Amino acid sequence: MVDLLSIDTINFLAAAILLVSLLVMASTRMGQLVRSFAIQSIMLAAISVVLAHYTGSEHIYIVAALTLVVKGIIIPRFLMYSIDRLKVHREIEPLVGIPASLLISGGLVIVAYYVTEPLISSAEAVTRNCLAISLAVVFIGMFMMISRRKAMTQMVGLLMMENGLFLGIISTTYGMPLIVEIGIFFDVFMAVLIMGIFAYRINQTFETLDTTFLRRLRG
Amino acid sequence: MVEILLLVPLITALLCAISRSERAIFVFSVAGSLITALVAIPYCYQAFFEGPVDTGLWYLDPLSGLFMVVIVVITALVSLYSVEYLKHDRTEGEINIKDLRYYHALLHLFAFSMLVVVVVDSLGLMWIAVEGTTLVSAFLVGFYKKSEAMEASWKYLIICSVGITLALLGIILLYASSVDALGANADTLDWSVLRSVAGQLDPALLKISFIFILVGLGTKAGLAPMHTWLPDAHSQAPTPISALLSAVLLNCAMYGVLRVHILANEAVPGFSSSLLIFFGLLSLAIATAFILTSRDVKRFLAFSSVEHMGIIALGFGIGGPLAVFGAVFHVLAHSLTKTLMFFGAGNVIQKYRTREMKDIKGLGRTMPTTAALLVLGGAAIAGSPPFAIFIGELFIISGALVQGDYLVAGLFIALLVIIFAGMTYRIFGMVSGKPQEGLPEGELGKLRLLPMLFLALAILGLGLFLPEVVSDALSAVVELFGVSA
Amino acid sequence: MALLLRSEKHRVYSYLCSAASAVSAAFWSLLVLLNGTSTFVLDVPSAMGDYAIRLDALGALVLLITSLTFACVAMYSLFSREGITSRGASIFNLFMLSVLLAMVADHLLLLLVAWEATSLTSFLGAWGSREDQDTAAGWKYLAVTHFGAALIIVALVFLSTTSGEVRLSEMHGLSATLGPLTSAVVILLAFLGFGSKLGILPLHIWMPDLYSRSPSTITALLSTAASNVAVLVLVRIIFDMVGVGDQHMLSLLVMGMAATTALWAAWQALVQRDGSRVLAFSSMENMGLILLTIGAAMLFQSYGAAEPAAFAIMAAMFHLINHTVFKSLLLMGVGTVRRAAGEWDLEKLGGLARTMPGLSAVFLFGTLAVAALPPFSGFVSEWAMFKSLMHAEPIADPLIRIALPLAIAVMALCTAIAAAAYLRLFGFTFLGRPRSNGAARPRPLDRVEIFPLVPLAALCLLLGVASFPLLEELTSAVSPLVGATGIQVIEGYSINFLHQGGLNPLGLSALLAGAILVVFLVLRATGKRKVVLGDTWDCGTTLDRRTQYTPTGFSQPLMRVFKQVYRPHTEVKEEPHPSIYIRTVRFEQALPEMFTAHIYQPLVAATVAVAMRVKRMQSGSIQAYLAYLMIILIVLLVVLR
Amino acid sequence: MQLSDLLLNLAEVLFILLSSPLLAGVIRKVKSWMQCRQGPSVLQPYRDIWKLLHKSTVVSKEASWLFLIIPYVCLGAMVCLAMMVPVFTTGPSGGVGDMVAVIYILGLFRFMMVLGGLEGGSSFGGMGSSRELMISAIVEPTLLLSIFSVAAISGTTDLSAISAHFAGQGLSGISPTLFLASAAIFISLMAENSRVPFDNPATHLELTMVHEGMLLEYSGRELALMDMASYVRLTMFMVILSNVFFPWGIALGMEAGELALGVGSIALKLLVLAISVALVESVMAKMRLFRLPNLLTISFTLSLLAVMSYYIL
Repeated sequence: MVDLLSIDTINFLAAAILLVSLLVMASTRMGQLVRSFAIQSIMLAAISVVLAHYTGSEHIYIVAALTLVVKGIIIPRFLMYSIDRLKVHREIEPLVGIPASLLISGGLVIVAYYVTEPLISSAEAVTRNCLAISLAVVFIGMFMMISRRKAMTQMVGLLMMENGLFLGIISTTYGMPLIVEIGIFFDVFMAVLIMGIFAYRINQTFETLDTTFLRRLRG
Repeated sequence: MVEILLLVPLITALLCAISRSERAIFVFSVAGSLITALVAIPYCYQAFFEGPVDTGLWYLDPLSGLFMVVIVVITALVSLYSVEYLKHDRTEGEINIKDLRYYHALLHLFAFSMLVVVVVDSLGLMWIAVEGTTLVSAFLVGFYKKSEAMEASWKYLIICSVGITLALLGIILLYASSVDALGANADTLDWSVLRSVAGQLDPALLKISFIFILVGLGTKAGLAPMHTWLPDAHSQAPTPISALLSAVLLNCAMYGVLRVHILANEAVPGFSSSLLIFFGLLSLAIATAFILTSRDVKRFLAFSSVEHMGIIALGFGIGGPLAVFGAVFHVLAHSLTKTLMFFGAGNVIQKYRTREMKDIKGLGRTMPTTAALLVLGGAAIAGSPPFAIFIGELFIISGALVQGDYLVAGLFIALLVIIFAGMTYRIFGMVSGKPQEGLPEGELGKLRLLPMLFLALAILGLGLFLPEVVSDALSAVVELFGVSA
Repeated sequence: MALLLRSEKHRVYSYLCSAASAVSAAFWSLLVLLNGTSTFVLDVPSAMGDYAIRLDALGALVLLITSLTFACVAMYSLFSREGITSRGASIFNLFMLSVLLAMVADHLLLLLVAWEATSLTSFLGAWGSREDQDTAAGWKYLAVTHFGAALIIVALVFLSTTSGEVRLSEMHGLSATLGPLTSAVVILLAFLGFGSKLGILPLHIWMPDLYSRSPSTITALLSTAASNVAVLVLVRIIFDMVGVGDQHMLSLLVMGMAATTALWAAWQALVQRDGSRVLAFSSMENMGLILLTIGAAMLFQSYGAAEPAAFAIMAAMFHLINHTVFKSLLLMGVGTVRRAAGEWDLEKLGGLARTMPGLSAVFLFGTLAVAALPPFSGFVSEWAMFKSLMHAEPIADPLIRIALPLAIAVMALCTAIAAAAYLRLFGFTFLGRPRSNGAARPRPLDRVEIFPLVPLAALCLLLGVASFPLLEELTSAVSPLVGATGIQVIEGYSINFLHQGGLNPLGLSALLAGAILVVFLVLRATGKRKVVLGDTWDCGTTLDRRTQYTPTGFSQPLMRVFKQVYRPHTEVKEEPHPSIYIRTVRFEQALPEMFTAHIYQPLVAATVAVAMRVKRMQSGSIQAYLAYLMIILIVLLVVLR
Repeated sequence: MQLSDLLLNLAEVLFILLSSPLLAGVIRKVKSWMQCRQGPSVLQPYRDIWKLLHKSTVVSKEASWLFLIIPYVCLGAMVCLAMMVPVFTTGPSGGVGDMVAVIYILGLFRFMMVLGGLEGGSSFGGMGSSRELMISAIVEPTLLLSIFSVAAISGTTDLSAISAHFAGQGLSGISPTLFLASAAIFISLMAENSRVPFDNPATHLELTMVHEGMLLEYSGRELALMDMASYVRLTMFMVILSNVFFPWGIALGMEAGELALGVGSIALKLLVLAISVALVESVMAKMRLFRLPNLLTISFTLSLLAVMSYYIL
């Protein structure tokens, strides 16, 4: 029972996620960055709900709930808290100018589609462009970490890559075994916590979160 | 029953965390690692000789047996060595009792997470364990509160997390490629299941997933362009930890790559091998450049780990009974020799209080035993014959020659000779010459020489003789790669 | 089998046992000579099956002489307190163990391990117990020999994989299976690999430095035992394992390289200032000659003339054996001189014959042998090598007709120049007036120090005078290598091959001794005469330390004759002097190290430059590292889609 | 070796020993005639040696134990050389050594003489020795190469066999190789025995003397021995030159007639050679030391051409 409505909604939401990640690339303020990450996670939860309904496997509902709670609310809250605590300079000084990074993200999306093009012919309808979009979001997340100075933006970049990953998981495999899903959630959460601790320590020793100062170990 | 093996390090970690006195921490830590070793022996024996142990969650086959041996032996030696190493640091006043407790607990947690990587059947769980090792070891890298340590741990954390995320994407694609072969049921991520159905995996998806996994886990394994975190992490971490990192952690990441390489070799023969050869040679070339020009002794050893990981990847890439046997033997030989070298470097750094190789002179007079062991280790790590690494390299070269790809063999030998020259120059430069004035003679402690002596004898023994037990175990591993040993 | 005791503690005890083990090795080789090859398969499991050792007639002969030299060197280091530390003693034992193992190794892996172990232990021995401890000399040695070992590994692995054998003795005539091109490549690789230890031209840079700055016991063993192993295994590989087939061009290449090495070494030996550097170049020159003769044997074999090839190899091996004896004698002699006079520079020695007559006599024996003068062993083997080159008649090919005379010309030229170099070495160390306080009042040598050198000197003379049993054994050992059956080299008492003019060493030396005796007796009969001690004819000026010829001055005419070869940088500076009548002029002359300057230094500089450029990759910025990750990922994905 | 061969050999040796001073006297006589002066009598060398034998020897304090042994070894070597080389007959030369051995014995003689030069530590000796080595470094290869060419033609390097081979062929044996080889050997004869173009045997001026410089330290009996040895060397060179390149008239068998012919022919040839050497000496002036290598390289190339010509022609 190919439910056309759900496929369209999934595609729409996937496209929305891609749009948000491009929005993140364009954001110049730290708060704006975190908020758009939160929106992206919420959309991801929505997709998983629709997919659960479409495929009828219950445990995806749990996953969706987890995404909504952990990624949608707790992590952004934690990020905003640490931004305030560390009195991080709100302005994001990008290494690569905003217009240039947007162009490159566009290029990355094209590359993602080019790479997944042979797979799409064999995959099912639903997963057809979700896989490409997940790959694109992963690439953009990575590029985000490369092109921004602040340690915080690197954390957010990593989380965006995780979101892209989740989109991939849901679209191709309709949810991996539950233990694995929960394990991944737990790991992502731990990673964010530990990065927060390290960011705090770096801020203490270097008085700034600007990773371009971290250049003492050479050669 | 595999749980017991995993529980022991956890308990030791807990005990170390809560024990009050310094002595108690040391006793718990060393005892814990020895017990883990004892418990691991029957499992390894089972894994090597009585066929794979497959109990749903856990899966033990000769490959995991080999890596388990490496993990357990090296962890025991590292905990033994770090007793005196940290005692010296305490006397120097660099760390307090809390840090000591914290260090030993994390050490055993690190060992636990690596054991899980090797033991678990499902690739997803394996991924989680690898992520766990990164998180735990990030703290260990940032153990000293200096700014360089912070920088090194941050870089380590970020680059490895990115790498691992890509690896997860690879695993997902692998899972996707197995969907049409096994149908969309739940537990298709178990390696044993995938192994049985490897022939029908979707080749296009498999190729892309192998690329992601190789780049992702390759970052953790220190293969060439992704190795950038390795020298920083190894030079800033406490020396026993950098020994553990380069001798064991890199191998665990390589273990993951090899698991998928076995699958990919079935479905898309030749694709993964040529990739491994490419990365092997690339890491060898880049490591050569850095070995010739590095000044810090621990960065020098870190780059030699990149070089040896390249050799192992090259060995598995070339394939064929000889080369794979060489690569498997090289895993064992490299971890033993690299630990010996790091222990030696540890002694030297604590004595001379500097890591710059040009300031370390006259080691032969100030610390004769360490100098002798360092010379042995140096000759071994550079690949001169009476030691184990030479045997590994010899087998890989003969495997390459038998396969007929002379260009690879020629490049391999040329780079090896350059590295040999660079390494011996550095190491013998350190040992000879006159030491600076006012440096007290004599070793720092007797206990730390014990593990070094054991390692030196082990690599010399492995170099000259190969007892039946070891050769049967290794050929069992080689069979796994679908190659008649 | 030589049971080696690697004892750390008692230096005396360890040297005694090394001498004992050397003698036992000699007995074993005698045993083998009597009743054919003996093969043992040790049940020690190694990565490629069980290790095995095997000693055939040829190996036994070389082993016999090498172990005798080992015994003498061990006794020498015992008495002369050189290599005093117990560590030095244990390294000496290890070195002996690895050389003996390499010589008898029949298993591929055992040979490779023993071969590199020799270079490692000799490096440790040479570098470990030295005063100024500069690693450059030792390190160059290690790096070059390791490069050689890598070549050998490739060659041997090729052989073992094509023949499927791991035992060296089972591989015969593989050139058929390998095909002409690959067998030529294998032979060339083996030649260069072993050549790195023998000092073939491009790979010789380590030899002079190592010889000049390490204890004489280690250099004595290195130049004799290690070169024996190299030549022995090389001959086995070329003639027995691979077989020469019709590789004319390859043999000419081998001859060319050997000839240039010999000539270059002879020229360099003439101008060195340090005694052991002269001997280093002399080892190079002798090895060059040996390899030239082996190259000629390959040439004959490639034209199918088995008998001349067998005679040529026999001559080469005989010269190798003689070389072992006199080279170790000379090196130990130079070591004793350096220790007694405290000077290593020839310019500062001189006049030691009067203060150390015993040593100078023994050293004279060695010099006469190495300069190939009649009654001594060097002459007989050099004569044999000349004769082996003169057998060109059976081969009508014009290529040979030109190659052999050229080879003879080169050989003659470098023996003449080398004789001049050795004469300079002996003359300016022992004769004339002492040129420094150390040489004037050397530390008195007690009787026992020269004791180990005497048997070697006696052996030099014995091998020269009565070498028939050895030659017969050698011919019978060598001919199976080349497939020549029962060639007749010894007729009655004279070595007369294919009756093209023979030499009767026994007769010749008897004649020479008899003539000298007769002259002495006749003159004694013409009555007593007074011997007055005056001072050297000095036409008025009082002679002091500086008014006599110096070794550099001695080699000046020859240097001017061969100026293009040396290309000396001469610099004449005129220093300002207050009074206009006096002009002080400084003359400086430096001989450039041709090979290091033109080949090795640019090579090393280029590699370091490339390394520096690659080093910039580790720039420290985390963004750059992530960028590498992303680029490699995208490139792979796009390329391998 | 029957008794008769032994006796014949001894006769040859005695003949050489007696005739060599005579030859030196003849060369001096012819040179003085060329300079239209009367010159010392032909027997003067005999008288010098006899006088020196009875003089006392002065040995320098700085000379080592080797100093007194060297003269005996030198003359002994030359006597041994005399026994090895066929003089009258090609018969009993003893088969002890061939041409290569002969050259090496000459090498031994030169080696010892140079050592003698370095003995006293005087700069004249050192200068003489270093120059002697410069010359001999090129002469020895020339000798060996010419031997090789002759051996290639006659198939053996044994002296008596060579001369028997050429004697049997008579005039038909002349070939360009032989001519080139004999020219090369003649030049090396002049070089080795320090005749004029290379070195002036008459004077003691340090700039010119090579051979004399080495003998400077010797006196009395030792000097006599060394002089005798160099005379014998000169004669041996001439005997080798004549017996190898123009062996006609040498006795092949043992009959008295042939022997007499052999003795006559060798005496005649030695005389002719002595005169030619003297003529060359008086015609040419002594060359500057560092122009000698050019002349020596000419002789080296001559011998190389000799070898090549045998193979190419």
